[in-house]
Amino acid sequence: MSTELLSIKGVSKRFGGLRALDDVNLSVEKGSVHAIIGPNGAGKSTLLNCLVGRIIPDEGSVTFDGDSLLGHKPHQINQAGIARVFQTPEVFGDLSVFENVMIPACAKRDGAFRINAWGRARERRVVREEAEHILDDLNLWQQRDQIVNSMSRGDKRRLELAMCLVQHPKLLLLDEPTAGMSRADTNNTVDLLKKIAERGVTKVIIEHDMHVVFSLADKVSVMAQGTVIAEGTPEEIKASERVQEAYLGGAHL
Amino acid sequence: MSQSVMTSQENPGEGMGESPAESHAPRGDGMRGFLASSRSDWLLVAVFAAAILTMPIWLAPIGAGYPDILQKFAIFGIFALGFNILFGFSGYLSFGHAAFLGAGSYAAVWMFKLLSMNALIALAFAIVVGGVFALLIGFVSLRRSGIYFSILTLAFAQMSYNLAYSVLTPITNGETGLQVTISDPRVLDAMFGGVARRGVPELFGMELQGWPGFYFSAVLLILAFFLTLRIRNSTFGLMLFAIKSNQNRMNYTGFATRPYLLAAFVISGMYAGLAGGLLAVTDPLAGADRMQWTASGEVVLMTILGGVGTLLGPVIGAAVMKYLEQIFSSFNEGVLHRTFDFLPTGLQDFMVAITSPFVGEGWQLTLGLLFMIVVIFLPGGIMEGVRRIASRFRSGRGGASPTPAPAGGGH
Amino acid sequence: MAIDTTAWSRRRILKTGAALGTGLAVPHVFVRNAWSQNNQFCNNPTGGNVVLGFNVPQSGPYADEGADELRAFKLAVQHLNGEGDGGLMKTLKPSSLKGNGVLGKKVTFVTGDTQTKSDAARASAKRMIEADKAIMISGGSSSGVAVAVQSLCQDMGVIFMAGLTHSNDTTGKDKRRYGFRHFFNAYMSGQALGPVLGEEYGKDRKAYHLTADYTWGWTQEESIKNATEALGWQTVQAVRTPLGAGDFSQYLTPVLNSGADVLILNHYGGDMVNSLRQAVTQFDMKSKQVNGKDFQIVVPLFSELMAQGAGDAVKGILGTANWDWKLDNEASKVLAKSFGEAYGSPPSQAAQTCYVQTLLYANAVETAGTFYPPEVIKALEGFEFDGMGNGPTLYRAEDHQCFKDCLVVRGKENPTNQFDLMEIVKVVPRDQVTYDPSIFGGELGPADVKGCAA
Amino acid sequence: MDAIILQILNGLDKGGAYALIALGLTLIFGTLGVVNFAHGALFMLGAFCSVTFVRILTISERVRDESVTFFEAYKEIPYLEIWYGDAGKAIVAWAVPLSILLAVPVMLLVGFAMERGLIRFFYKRSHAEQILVTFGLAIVLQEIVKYFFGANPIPITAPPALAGSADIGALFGLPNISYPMWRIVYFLFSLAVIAVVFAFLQLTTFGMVVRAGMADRETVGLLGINIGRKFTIVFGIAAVVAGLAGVMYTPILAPNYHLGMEFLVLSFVVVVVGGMGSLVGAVFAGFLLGILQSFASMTEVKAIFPGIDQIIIYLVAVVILLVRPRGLMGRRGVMEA
Repeated sequence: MSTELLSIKGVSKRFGGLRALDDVNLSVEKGSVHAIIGPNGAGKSTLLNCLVGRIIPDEGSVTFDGDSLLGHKPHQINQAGIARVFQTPEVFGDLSVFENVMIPACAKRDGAFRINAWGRARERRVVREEAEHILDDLNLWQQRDQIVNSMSRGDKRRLELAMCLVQHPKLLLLDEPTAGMSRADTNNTVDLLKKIAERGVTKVIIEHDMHVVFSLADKVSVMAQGTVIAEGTPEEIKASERVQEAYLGGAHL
Repeated sequence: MSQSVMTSQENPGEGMGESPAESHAPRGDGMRGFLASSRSDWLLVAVFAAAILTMPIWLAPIGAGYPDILQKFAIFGIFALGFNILFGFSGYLSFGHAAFLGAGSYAAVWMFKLLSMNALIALAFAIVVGGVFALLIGFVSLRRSGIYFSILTLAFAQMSYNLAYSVLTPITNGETGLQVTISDPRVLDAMFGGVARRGVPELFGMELQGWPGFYFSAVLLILAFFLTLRIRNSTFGLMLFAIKSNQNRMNYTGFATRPYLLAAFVISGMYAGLAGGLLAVTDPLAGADRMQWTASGEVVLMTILGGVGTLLGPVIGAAVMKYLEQIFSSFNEGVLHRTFDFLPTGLQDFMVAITSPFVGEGWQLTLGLLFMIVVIFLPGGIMEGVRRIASRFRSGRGGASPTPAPAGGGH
Repeated sequence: MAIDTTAWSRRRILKTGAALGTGLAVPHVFVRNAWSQNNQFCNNPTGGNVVLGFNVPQSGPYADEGADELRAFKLAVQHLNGEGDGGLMKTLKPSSLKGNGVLGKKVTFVTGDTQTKSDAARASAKRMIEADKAIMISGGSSSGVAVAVQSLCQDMGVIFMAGLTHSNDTTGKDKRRYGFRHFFNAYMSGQALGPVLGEEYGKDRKAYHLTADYTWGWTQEESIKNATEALGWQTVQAVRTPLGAGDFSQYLTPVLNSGADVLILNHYGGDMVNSLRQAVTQFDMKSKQVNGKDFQIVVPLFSELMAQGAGDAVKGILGTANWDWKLDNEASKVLAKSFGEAYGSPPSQAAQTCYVQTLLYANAVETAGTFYPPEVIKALEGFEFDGMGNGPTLYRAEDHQCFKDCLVVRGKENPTNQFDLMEIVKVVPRDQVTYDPSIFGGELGPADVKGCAA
Repeated sequence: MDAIILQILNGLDKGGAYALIALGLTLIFGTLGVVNFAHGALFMLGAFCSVTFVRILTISERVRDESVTFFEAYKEIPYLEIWYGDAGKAIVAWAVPLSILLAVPVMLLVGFAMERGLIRFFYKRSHAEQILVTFGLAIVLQEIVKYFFGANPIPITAPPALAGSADIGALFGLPNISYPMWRIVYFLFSLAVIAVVFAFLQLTTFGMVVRAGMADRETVGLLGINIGRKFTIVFGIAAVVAGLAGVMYTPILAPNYHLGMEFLVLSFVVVVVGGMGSLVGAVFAGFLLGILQSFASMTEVKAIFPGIDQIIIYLVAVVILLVRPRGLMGRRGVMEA
C-alpha cells in the first residue's frame, strides 16, 4: 500500500505554440510538504491550475487518492479534498471574516449544492463552532466581524488559509503564500504553516523564497521550461550543481 | 434543511448569547443581518407589517391614500423584493424580469377564465408559471455572466413581449389585453355552484377590489418580506452574497455556483409571477406592456433607487416610482394653484410657473432628476440616506462614534 | 380618514341591495329620486362641485395629441360652467344644458397620464375614481387604452366617454354599457373610403397592405380589404409590421415589385408618419407607374398631428377623418373660433371628439336630472342630436357608437397656412356608414353594477 | 433575386445606423468602463441638432392667411428664400448635410460636458449606479427636447438631389432594383465615419493609447498623467459619432423626443453581440443584425415563421451568445462580472 496521495504522470499542456508543461511527473506523499520551485514561467502555476480543474492538460494523468482528477470541475475537486490558496488572496471581500470562514465550512457539510433558504446560517451550531475554532486557531478571532476588504494583505492571506483549513482538506495547495510580504509577515506565515504542518495536512507549495522553502519542505521539485529538472530533499537540492546552474545561481542563497 | 427548520423555531442560537460573535455584531438595516439576532428580525417584520397595513392612514396626506396606488405599492414591492434576491444578493443583473411579471398576469387571468375566480388558485398558478418560465430562461441565460447575462435575459423578455403583442394574440389578446368575461367557462365555479358573479376575483366570497384588494396584497407583501428576510439570513442567502463577492473563490471552495444562481433566479421569477398574478387579481386585465423592456428596466431602477441588496430599499424604491408616476402626473395647474394657495397671488403664480414643468406631463423629468440626484448624493440608494440620517441621529444623541457600518451588499 | 371611504362595509352592501330591490318594485320616477337622494352610486357628487376625470397621454409618442385633448376638455369645462363664449352649448340641439355647471354643480376636473399603456391608463383612471371621486372618465388616444379603461369603468360603475379610438372592438366585441364612443371606427372608414377610392383610382386595382401588427391594425386592414374588394380590387399581399418599427424600408422594398399599384398603410401615429414618409420621399412611390397606372398610397385614418409629422409626404394622399375644423357648418365654425381664440390653433379631430363627449355627457345628466349612471346611460342611448359639428348624429343604443357623417380627406397640395393640411374630398352621409350592430358581436352588460360604491 | 439584393441594401443602411451607435457605445465601455444608458439620447440629440439647424435656416416671414380670423394662421416663407431666391432655397434644401457643421461642435461640447460634469464621477462606481445615473440623464435630456420641440415627429427632408430612389440595378444590368438614394448616402456616410474613427485609433498616438486601454482594462491606469483629459476626448468622440448617426438619420426617420429610447436597447444588443470592448465586433454585428432583420421581414420568411421579424434581433443575440460566450469578438473578462 503506497502512501502516495497525488500522482502526476506525463502531464503536458500547450498554449498555442508555447509548451507550458512538458511531460511533468510528480508524486506527493501523504503527510508531506512538497515544494515546487523554479524561475518565472517555468510552469508552476499552470501545473497548479491543472490540479484544481482550471486547466485541462492535453496529455497525461492526474490521480488523487486513487481517483483521476481530469475532467472534473473545480468545485468537484475541492469536494474531493483539495483546497487552494491563491497567489493574490481570493477571499469574499464584501463579507465579514466570520462569514468567510463559515462558507467553506458549509461546503464541507452541504456538498456542492443544497438549498437551505429558511434556517438562519448563524444558527448552524456545528458549522459555527468549526468556524470559531479555526478563527481562534489562526488568530483571527479579534477581527471576526471586520469586512475583509478593509484588511491587510497578510491578514487576508491568513484568512484564506483559515478558509482552506476549515474544510480539513487532504491536500492543500499554496501558490506563493509569502509573495509580496514583509520579512516579519513572511516569518509569521512560515510559523503558521509549520504549526499547520503538525496537523499532518499534505501540502504542495509553490514558492520563490528559498528561506521559506527550505524551512518547510520535506521534498523539493525544481521546474524549468515546463518540466521537472530535479527532485529531492531540500539538502539534496541545495547540493545539486545542476539546480544551482539552472536556476538558483546563488542569487537566493 | 430539517435541521435549519428546527433551529429557526427553537432559536438555540439565542443561547449562545455569551459567545463573542454575538456581542460585537454590527447592526442596522444596511447590515445583512447575518449576525443580528432573530428577535430583531421579528421586530423588523412587525414594524414593517404595521407600516404597510397603516399606509392608508399615513399616506393619505400626500394624496396616496386610495386603494389602487397602495395596491401598486404592495405589488411592485413584491416584484422588487424578488428581483433583489437575484440582483441584490447574487449580483446578477437581469434585464428581463418583466417577462415573469407578464407571464404571471396571463396565467392568473387564464385561471379566472377557465377555472375559478378564486384568487388563491390564480395566484398559485401564476407563481408556478412565473417559476417555470424563469427556470427555462434562467437555465439558458445563466450560462453567461455579467452583461452577457443581462442581454440574454433582455432578449428573452423582448421576444416574449413582441410575440405577446402580435402573433400570440389568441393567448394574450394582444394590445387590448386579456380580459375576464361573463361568458368564460370557469369550470370549478360552475361545478361548485358558485355563479360567476361579475368577473371580479375573490377570496371565498370577498371581492378583492378596492380596500380588500389592498389588504390582500399587503398581507402577501408582508409574507414576501418575511420570506426574503429568511432567505437573506439563511445559508442559501449567504451563498448568494458569497457568489456576488467572489464567484471564483466559490468554485474553489467546493460550490457549484450555477444551481445556486438558478435557484435564486427561479425564486425571483416566482416573486415576479406572484406580483403579476396580484396585478391580475386586483385588476383582472393582463396587457403585453407589462413584459416590455421598460417594465424590466423599471424594476431595476426601483431596486437601485431604494438600495441594492438591502431589505427595505426595493420596497421603498417601488413606492417612490409608482408615486411619481401616479401622483406627479396628475398635478395640473389647477392643483398647483390650490397647493400654493397660502402664498400671495404674485408669488403663487411664480411658484406655479416654476413647478409646472416638473409635474403633470413633466413628471418624467422629475423622475429622471430624482434618479440622478439619488445616485450622485446617495451611492447606496435611498436606504443609504436613511442609514446616514440614522447614524447622525444616533451619534448626535449618544455621542458614540458612527463607525460606518458597511451597507451590506450595496457594493 | 381614508378608511372612511372603505368600499366594502357590510352595511352599505345591504343598503345597496335594499335600494336595488326597491328599484325593481317601484315606478320609474320614484327610483330616480330614491337614487339621487341616497348617494348610493359611485362618486355621487355631494358638495357644490362635480369632478370629471380627463385621462390623456401626456408622455410617449401621443403626448401632443393628449395635450390637444386636454385643451379641449378645459374649454368644455369652461363652457359648461358658463365661462368663455359658450362654444357649442348654443348650437347643441336638443339641449338641456344651462351653462351653470351640471345640475347646478360647478364642474371641476382632474387629469392623468395614460402613457398609451393599458396598465398606466387603468391605474390613472382608478386614481381619478378612488381618490378624486370622478363621476365620469374621458379621453385617450388609442384603442387598447380605450377598451382597457372602458371595461374598468364598467366594473367601477363610472361612465367612460371615449376619446380617440378607432378600432371596431371598442363598440364591437369589447363594448360596455358604461362606455360611449363619439369617434368613428375602422369599419366606417372602409365604408366611406371605398366608393371614393373607386371613383378616384378605378375599379381595377391591386392593393398591398402594410398593417401595424396589433388589434386596431387588423380591424383596419379587414375593413378596408372588405370595402375595396367589394369594389373589385384585388389584395396582393397584406404584411404585418411590428408596432413602432420606425424604419419600414424592409417592408416597403418589395411593394413596387409585387405587382400592386396601390399601397394601403394601416398605420397610426409614429408608424404612419414614418411609413408614409419613407414610401413617398424615399421610395418615390407616388411618381411610379405600375400596371400602366399611377401608383397610389392610401392612409385610411388621418389626423392633423400625423399630417404635420409627415410634412409634404401627405400631399395628395386619401384618407378618412372624423371631423375637420374647416367643415362648412355653423357648429364647426363656432368650435374652431372658440378653440382658436383660446389656444391660437384650430382644434384637432381628437380635441373635437373630447369636447363633444364632455358636453354630451353633461347634457345627458341634465336630461336625466341625476348623476345616477343608469339614468344617464338611458339618456345617452338612442340620443339623436345635431349642432356638434358632425351633422345629425345618433348615439346608437345597441352598441353606444355614434353614427354621423364621415369625412374623406386628402392631404392638401398647396396649403395656405400652417394648419391647412387636409382638404375635405367628400362628406359621406351617415346612412352609408351605418351598419348592423350584430356584425361585431359583443355584449354591453348590465347598467346597474355595484361599482365602487358597493 | 431582386428581392434579395434589395433586402441586403436595406440591411446595409439599417446596419450603418446600428454600427455607428454601437461604435460609440463600445468605445465608452471599452475605455471608460461605463455603461452609458444615455447613449441613445446622444443619437436623439444629434437628430435634433439637425432639426434646430433646419429651423434656423427656415426662420420665416409669416404671411398671414386672412381667411382665418380667430387665430393666427399663416404661411411661412423662409427669409433665406426671400433674400437670396434660388440660392437661398438650395441652402434650405441642403440643410441636413449642412447641419453636420453644427452637430460636430455641439455634440463634442455635449460629450465633454457630460463626461466632465457627470460621467467621470462614476468610473469607480458600480454598473448599477452607472445605469441609474445615465438613465436618469437620458430621461432628463429627452424631456428637455420634448419641452422645446413637442412630442410629435418632425418632418425633415433630404436634399432634393438625394431624395427619391435611384435605379441601382441599371449599374449591374439587373431590372427592378431601385433603392432610395438617401439610404445609400447614409450607408456610405456610415462607412466613412467608421473609417475615420478607425483611422484615428490606428494612426494616432492617442488612438494607440485608447486601443491599449481597450485591450486590457488594467492598463488604462497607465495611460499617463492626462488620463482624465483622454477620457473626456474619448467620450466626446463617442458623442459625435452617435450624434452624426442621428443627424443623417433624420430624413429616414422623422425625429421625436423618444427616438433615443427606441435605439437604446437595440444598440446594447448590437454591442454585446459584437463582443464587449471590440470596435470591429460592434461594426460587424451592426451590419449583420441589420441584414438579418431585413431578411426576416420578407413575406416568404414570415410565412414559414410567423412573427419572426418581431424577434429576429433577439433570437440572433441569444444564439450567438450561446455559441460564442463573449459575442463575436469579445475578450475574456470585459464586463463579465
